[in-house]
Amino acid sequence: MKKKKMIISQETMDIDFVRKVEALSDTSVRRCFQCGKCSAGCPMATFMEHPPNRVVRLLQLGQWRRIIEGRSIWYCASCETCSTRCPNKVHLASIMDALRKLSWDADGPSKESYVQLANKLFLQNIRTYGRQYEMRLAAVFNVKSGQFLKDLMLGPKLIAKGKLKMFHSKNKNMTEIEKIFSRIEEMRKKGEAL
Amino acid sequence: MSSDNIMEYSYYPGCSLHASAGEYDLSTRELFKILKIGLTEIPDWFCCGATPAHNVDELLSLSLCAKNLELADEIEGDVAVACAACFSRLKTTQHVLTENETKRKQVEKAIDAPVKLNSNVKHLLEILAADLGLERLAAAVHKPLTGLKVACYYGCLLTRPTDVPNLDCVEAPTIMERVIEAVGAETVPWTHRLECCGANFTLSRPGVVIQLTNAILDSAKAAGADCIMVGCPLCHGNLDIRQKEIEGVYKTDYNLPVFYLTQLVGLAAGLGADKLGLDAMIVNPMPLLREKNLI
Amino acid sequence: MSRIGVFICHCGENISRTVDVERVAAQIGKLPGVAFSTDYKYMCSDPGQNLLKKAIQEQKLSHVVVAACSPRMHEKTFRKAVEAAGLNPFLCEMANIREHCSWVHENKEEATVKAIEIVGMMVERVKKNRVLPSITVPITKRSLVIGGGIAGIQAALDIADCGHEVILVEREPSIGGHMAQLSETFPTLDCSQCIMTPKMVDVANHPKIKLYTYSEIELVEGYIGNFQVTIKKRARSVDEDKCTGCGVCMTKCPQKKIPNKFDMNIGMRTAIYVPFPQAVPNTPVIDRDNCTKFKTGKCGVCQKVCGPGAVDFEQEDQLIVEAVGAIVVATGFDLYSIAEKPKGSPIKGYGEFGHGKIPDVIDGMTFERLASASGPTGGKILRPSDGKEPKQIVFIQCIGSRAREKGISYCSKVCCMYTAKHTMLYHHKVHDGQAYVFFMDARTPGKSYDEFWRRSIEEEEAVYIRGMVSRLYQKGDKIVVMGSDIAVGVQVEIEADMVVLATAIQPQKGADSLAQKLGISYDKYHFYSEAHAKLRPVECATAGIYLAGACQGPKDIPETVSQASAAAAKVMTLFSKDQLEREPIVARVREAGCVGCFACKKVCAYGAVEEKEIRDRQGNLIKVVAYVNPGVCGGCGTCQATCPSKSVELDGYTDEQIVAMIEAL
Amino acid sequence: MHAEKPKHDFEPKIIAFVCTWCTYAGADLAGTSRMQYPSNVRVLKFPCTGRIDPVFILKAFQQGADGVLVSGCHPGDCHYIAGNFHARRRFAAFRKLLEFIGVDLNRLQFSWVSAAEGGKWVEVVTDLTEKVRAMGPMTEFKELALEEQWSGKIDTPELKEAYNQI
Repeated sequence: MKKKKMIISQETMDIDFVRKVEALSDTSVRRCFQCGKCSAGCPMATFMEHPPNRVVRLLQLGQWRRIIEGRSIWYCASCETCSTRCPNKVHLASIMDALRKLSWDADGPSKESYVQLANKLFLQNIRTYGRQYEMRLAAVFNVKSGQFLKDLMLGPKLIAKGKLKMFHSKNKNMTEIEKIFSRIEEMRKKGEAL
Repeated sequence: MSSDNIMEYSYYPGCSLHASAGEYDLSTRELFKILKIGLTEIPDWFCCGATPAHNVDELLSLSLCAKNLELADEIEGDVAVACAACFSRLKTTQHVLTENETKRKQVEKAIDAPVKLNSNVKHLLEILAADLGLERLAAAVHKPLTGLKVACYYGCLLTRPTDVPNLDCVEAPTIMERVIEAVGAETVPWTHRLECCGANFTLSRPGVVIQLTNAILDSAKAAGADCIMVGCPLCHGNLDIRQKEIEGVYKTDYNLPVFYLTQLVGLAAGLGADKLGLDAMIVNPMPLLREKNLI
Repeated sequence: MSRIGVFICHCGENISRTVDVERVAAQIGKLPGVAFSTDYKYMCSDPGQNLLKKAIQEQKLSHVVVAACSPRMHEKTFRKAVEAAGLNPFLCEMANIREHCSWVHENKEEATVKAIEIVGMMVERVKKNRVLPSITVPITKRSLVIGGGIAGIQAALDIADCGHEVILVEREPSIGGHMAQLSETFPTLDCSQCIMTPKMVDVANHPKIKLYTYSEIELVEGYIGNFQVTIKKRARSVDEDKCTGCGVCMTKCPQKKIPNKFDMNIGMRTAIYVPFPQAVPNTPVIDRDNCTKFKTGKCGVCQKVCGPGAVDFEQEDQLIVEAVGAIVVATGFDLYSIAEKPKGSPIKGYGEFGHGKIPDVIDGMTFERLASASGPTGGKILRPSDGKEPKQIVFIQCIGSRAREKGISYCSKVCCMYTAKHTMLYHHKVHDGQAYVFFMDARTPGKSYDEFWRRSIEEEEAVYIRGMVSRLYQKGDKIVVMGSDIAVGVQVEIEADMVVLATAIQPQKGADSLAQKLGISYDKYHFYSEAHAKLRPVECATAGIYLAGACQGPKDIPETVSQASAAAAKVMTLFSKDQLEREPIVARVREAGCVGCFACKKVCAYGAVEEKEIRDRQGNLIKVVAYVNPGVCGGCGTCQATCPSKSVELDGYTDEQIVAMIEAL
Repeated sequence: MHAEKPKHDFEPKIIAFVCTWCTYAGADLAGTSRMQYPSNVRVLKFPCTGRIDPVFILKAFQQGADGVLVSGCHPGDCHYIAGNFHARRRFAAFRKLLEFIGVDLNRLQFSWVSAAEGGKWVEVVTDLTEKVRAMGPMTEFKELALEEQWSGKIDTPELKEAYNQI
C-alpha cells in the first residue's frame, strides 16, 4: 500500500464515524495508548496491512477510509485475543465488527472479496433456511468465487463419512426468521438502529 | 425422556452438529443417556448467526440469539450447548443485552418480544465438570482411559473474552483437563491450547487456516500427545478434516486423532464405537485406541 | 613507656575456629610496650566491655587494641567503652582479624600467623596515637535562603516556624518565582495564584523572616555554622518604608509600553512597576533602563504624584552583611529558548523551528500567562500575532530536552504533565478548537499523574501523535507542522494556528557564578550537585549548604516543596545543638615548616585551607602559611600526601602512625 | 573449599593500602561472604587514597614487601569528592619514577574496588599474590634499607628524638 501523507485537521478527522464505531462496539477508541499488545497476540496480524493497533490508531485520528480500503478488518478471525488481553479494556474485536458493518454499509472499497462473499452467503442461508447447510454454502461459494475446484478432494470423503448432508429439511419457524430480518431492515430505514 | 434422569436440560445442538459434526451430536446424546442427564432439543431452533453474523451485523446476531433464548425459555432446565461458537454467541448476547439498554431495546423490537435472559447457558464441559461433578463422572467410568495422552484444545471461543462466557480462567483454563483426567486419561501441557485455528476462514481463505492449524498440531505433537480433544465442531473441522492436507503442505506426519470431548468421555463410560461415531473421524483413531487397549 | 592492653575476641567461634586466639594473646603479650594481653569470647558484649574497662583502670593502660571484627562494625562501641574508662577514645584501635582473617582463610596455622601480624601492626600504630580532643564549632542559628520561589518560600517558612531567623534573598522585585506565573497546576488544576499568594503573604508577615527582594548574593565567606554573607540590595528608587503600595505612580507613569518579563513579554508594564498585582512586597521598582527620568533627566511624574513621598531617584545599591549558620540554595530554573545561540555554545537552538522568529510559536510559560485569568489576555487563549483565537493548536514536547544534539540529554520531567494540562485548559476555553500533541514518550510517574494524562486524551479529546516534529514554517497565517505518526508509520501534516513548545528546564542563568561564591559543585548543565544522589539528596558536599527545588534538577511543585521541607529539616537538625561537634580526624598545619606554596589549598575539595599571615610582635608580615579550618575539613588527608614540605598532618592518620605499621611487618 | 592447599616454596608478602569507604568495606564484604583468598596480604586502612603518600610504597618495599596494592573508590565515587583523582594523578607520575629506578612495575598494582565488590577484592588480591610469587622475592630495597641502617647515620637516638620534637 502506498503511504499517503496524512493531512490532519478538524475537517479530515471524521470524528462522527468514530462515534458510530464507539456506539456499535460499546467501547472507547481514545482509551488505547498504543501499547501494541493486541498486535503482539493477534494470530492474523501477519496477514494484515494494518495490524490491530494501527487500526485503532487510525480510528483515533478519524482516518477510517485508510482502514476500510485495506483487507485488515476482513482478516480478523474474531478470536477475541485482543479484547481479552487489552490492558485498557478496549474491545477491539467489537471495534472490528463495527468497522466491518460500517464498511459494508458504505459499500466499502475493500479488495478482500472472498471473506465478504462467504459472510454474505452465510447470512443468506440463514435467511432462507434458518440454519446453516455447509454443503450448499461451500458449493455456492465455489461457484460465486469462481474457484470451482477448491477443496474438491475433501467433498467425497466428507460425504462418505456422512459429514455433508445432501438434503435438508426446512425449519418450521421460517416466517419468524424472515420477520427478524425485515424488522431490522425497517428499523435501519427509519434510522432507529445503526 | 426417562423419569429416572437426575438432571434435565434443553439442548441447542447448533447447525454443525446436524451436519459435519454428526458424531459430536451422536456421542453427546448417547453419553448423556447413560449419565442419566435428560436433553430436550429446542424445537425449531435457528442458526445463532455464528461469526459471520456478528462480523458484519451485530444487531442481527443478537436478535437471532435472543430468539433462540426465547425458544429455550419454554423448556425446563438450563440450556446445554455443544458447539463453542454457539455457546460464545449465546453468552455474548446475554452479556451485551444485560449491559447495554439501547441494544436491548433494538433487539426487542427486532424479535417483537421481550428479551429473556434468565436461562443459564452452559457448555457441555460445565455440565460434566460442575453440574454432574467430577466424582459422579468418575463413578460412571467403566473403562478408564489409562495411558492415553490427551492434548486439550480450547481454541478461542470457549473462554474468551474476559467476563463473558465465564467458563474458566481466560488465560489458563483447566476445565477440559479436569474432565478428561476424571475419566482416567493423562493430559499433556502444551503451548497452543488457546491459539486460534482460523475457523472463520475455512471457506474463504483456507491457506490461512492451514498455516494456523499447522502450528497447533505441531505444538500438540511436540508435547507428546497421542490425540487432541476439542469441544467445538469448527476447531474439529480444521484439526481433523484438514490434517492430511496440512501434512502434505508441510511435508510432515502428525497422525493425531481429534476427538470430541463426549467421544472420549463416552468411551470411558463404556460406549461402543458405533455409538461414538468414531467411523466419522477422518484421522482414523482405531490404531491408537487398539494400541492403548481401549477398544 | 606505653602500657598497651590487647584484647583478642573469639567472636563466639567466628574467630577462634580458625585463629588460635590464645596463642595470639600470648605472642602479642611479649611485644615491648604491651602490658596486658588477653582473649575473651565476646568482646562487644557487656561483660566483654566491662573486662576492657576494668583492665584499663586496674592495669593503668595507656593504649588499647581490640582485635575482633571490622572497625566499621564496632570501633565506635570500643572507643566509647575506652572513653567511659577515662581514656581518650582515639587511643583505642581495632585490629580486624575476622573479616580480613578468620573468615577468609581456612588453614589455622596461616590464619593465626596472619592474626598475630595484624594485631602486632596495630600495637605499633597505637603507640603513636595521640590524644585527640573533640572539635566543636559554634553555630549561628540564623539561615539564609537564596531564591524566593516556591522552594525558597517553603524552606523559609518551615525554618522560621521553628523559631529561627531566616534571611530570604530574591533577585526579582517580588517573591513568587515561576509558580506565581502559572495558571493552573497539575494534577488537580488548582489555580496557582490561589495556593501561592497566601504563602507569599505569610512570608511577608512572618516576624522571623527578613526579606530582601531585588537583591543578590555578592559574597559568601565562612563555613558551616559561621557564614558571613554579603547581599547586594539593588536600588529600588522607592523607599519601602514610606511606600503604601497605592499604585498611583504606576497609573501616572507615561512609559507604558515596556514588555513585562513576568508576562513572558506579551503584556506591557510601566517604567515604575510591580511585576504582577499580588506582588510581595507590594512596593514598585523603577526600571532605570527604561525610565525617562533616568534616561533624560526630564519627567519625575511618579515622584510628584506620590503622596507619602516614597519615590527616591537618589537611592543607591546597598551592601548588607548578614551572619548565618546555614544556607538553603533555591534558585530554581530557567526555560530553554529555541533562539539562535552564540557560536561554540554547547546548547543549540532550533533553526528548523524558525529560531523563535515565528510569532505564534510560543513556549509553555507563555501559554501559562495566556491561560491565566490574571494574565495579559485575561485568560483568553489568543495569538500573539493578531489576537485571534487559535482553533488548531499544536503542542510539541521535548524541545531541548532529550536532545543530545541540541546540548541537553536529560528529561525535563514536568513537560509531559504540563502539556497534558495545557490541552485541558485549551479545551475548556476554546470549545470548538482541537489540540494536537506531538510526543515521543509520555512520562507521568507520580500520584494521579498518568490518570491525568489519560484524561486529557479520553475526556478532553486531545489528539496525541507519537513522533517528533521535523520542521515548522509559516504559510500565510498558518504554521505548517511537519511530523509523523510512528504508530501508523506515515507522515503527518497539520496547519496550525498556534504552536506551543514544551521547552527544557535549565538552571537559572548565573547558577555557576553563585556556586563559585558558595563553594558548591555543579554538573555540566550547571545544576547543583547533591552530596549523594540517593542518601544525601538535599545536602551539598560543602557542609552547611542545602539544596531545594529545580536548581538541583528538574522538579515539579510537590517534589520541590518536599525537598524544600527536607532542606529545612536539615537546617533545623544543625540548629538543634549550640555547638557542632565533629570527629577530630582533621588536618593540622605545622606552621614552622609551611612554606606557603598552597599546594594543599589547590587539592582541598572542601575549601578548608585558608591563608594565614604570621607577623612578628611589631606587626611585620613574616610569612603567609596555610591554615586548615577544622570546621570545614573533610578529613581525607589529600593535603598531607600533597604537601612537599610535609608540614600538614591528618590527625589519626599521621605519617608516624602509618610508618610504624609498615615497620611492624 | 579447597581440598588441599598447594604448597609453595615462597610466600610473598603483600601490603595493601586501601581507603576505608570502598576497598576496606569491599574486603569486609569478602569476609562476610566467606570468600577465600591467600593469606599473604596485610591491609592498611586510610581515610582516602588521596592520603596515600608514595613514600609509604617505598617504605613498604624497604620493609620487605614483595608486592604492593593500592586500591580505592571507583573514579567519581570518592567519599571525599575527588581524593581518588588526586591519588590517580600522583601515582601515574610515581609509577614512571619507579620504572626509572628499575622496579618491576608488576609488583605494584592500582585498582578500584567498591564496597560492593567483595569478589573483585578476592580476585585482585589472589592475582597479585600469584603474580608476585612467580616473580620471586623483592630484594633490591631491602638491601638498601640494610645499608641505611648499617651506615647508622639516620637512625641515631639523638636524631630520632630531635625528629620527634619537631
